Amino acid sequence: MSFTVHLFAGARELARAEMVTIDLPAGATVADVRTALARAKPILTRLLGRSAIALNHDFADDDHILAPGDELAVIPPVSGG
Amino acid sequence: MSFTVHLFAGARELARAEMVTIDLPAGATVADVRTALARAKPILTRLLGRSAIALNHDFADDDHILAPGDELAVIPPVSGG
Amino acid sequence: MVRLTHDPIDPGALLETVRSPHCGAVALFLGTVRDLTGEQVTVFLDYEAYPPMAEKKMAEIEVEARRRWEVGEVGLVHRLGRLSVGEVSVAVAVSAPHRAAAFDACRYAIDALKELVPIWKRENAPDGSGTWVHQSAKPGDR
Amino acid sequence: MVRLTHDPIDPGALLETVRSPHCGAVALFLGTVRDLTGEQVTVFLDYEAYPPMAEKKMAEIEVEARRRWEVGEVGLVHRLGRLSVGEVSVAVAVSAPHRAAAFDACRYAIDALKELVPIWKRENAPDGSGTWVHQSAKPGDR
Repeated sequence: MSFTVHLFAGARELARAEMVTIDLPAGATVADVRTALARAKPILTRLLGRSAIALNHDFADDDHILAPGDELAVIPPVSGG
Repeated sequence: MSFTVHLFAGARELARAEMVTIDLPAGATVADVRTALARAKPILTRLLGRSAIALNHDFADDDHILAPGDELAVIPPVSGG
Repeated sequence: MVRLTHDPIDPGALLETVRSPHCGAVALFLGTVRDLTGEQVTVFLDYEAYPPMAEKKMAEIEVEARRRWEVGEVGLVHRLGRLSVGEVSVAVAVSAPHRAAAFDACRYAIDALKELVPIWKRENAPDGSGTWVHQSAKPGDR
Repeated sequence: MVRLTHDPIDPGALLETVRSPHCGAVALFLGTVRDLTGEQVTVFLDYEAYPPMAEKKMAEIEVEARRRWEVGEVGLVHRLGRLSVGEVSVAVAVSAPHRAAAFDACRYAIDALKELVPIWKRENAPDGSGTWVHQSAKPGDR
């Protein structure tokens, strides 16, 4: 399955990209998204450790299993307000 | 000594007056103001029991001794805001 | 800044007077005239003050808020006279470098105002009757 | 009502949208751009959001505030894009029949927004350098 992962703020600047496409096998989890992202964009590795992964606009646990069409995003520590 | 006591809100309406003049001997206290007011305007007696007396724009204790020229007022329970 | 006024209160203007580039937070409280107090319908309120003492107590509340919290500017405005349902009777605005101080000082100021400042309201019902509200304990008694 | 906007926030207009004759209290919080963060001078900020998720999380905060307190209207607005020192970045307004609920719900909403809503700021210094602020713990982690 192919997924698009949206990047924002510091993650977007580090990766010099607003999104990254990753390929994952059926049954892959949010933890696999982290691994695939770090492989695709090694510069994100450190920030990923402090970031949440959003799945369909909600914070997702690492053991959550992906479904086709899921919208993924890296959510670094927020600083709105 | 002669003192003018300002009345507001319910006290003013009950007494049908914005101020009452009372005469007190030298050495009189705030407690004596209460007694003199109740004598001058008996209709205020009940509300006075729930009211503070202000002396020169501060809440005054009953044992405070008056000085000539002091500004007095009856302060019923407040309801601003 | 403390003020009594017979004119309508403009909350936006009050916010402008307390804002500052050194303060990242502003808290504002507005008290407005409710249409119902329990079961009782209110059509308008009359507010009366003992003005010199009210202004003195409001100034003391500002001093105490500044003593207890790190705040920038404090604005306390109370309206007097006849107010219709929905109008603003009181506004408290506080700016501060951080939001906890802005909230705490704002809440302290409105709580203290309602407890200590000699201002009274008369609730006027649709049948023309009116009652001065003197329900609480003696002012200054706690 | 929750909203993201690139236009300046008008706090007076937001207050009007939450006021109601049934609510005697309105609490408002404004976050504004400070000139200093610690020792660091800021000349402007850039705010970026993940808009659909930010709006969803803001709507959830409104729902939670309504569940926990008796409130009338809730307004949550966050500005995006480039902001100068002194401009309003976020505004939260809550009306309620009683002031404790207005204050508590307003404070909850800004605290939750700063913790959970995917919005980020970049602090831009006078020398032209800029840094995205990612200091706190993982969002959603508490």
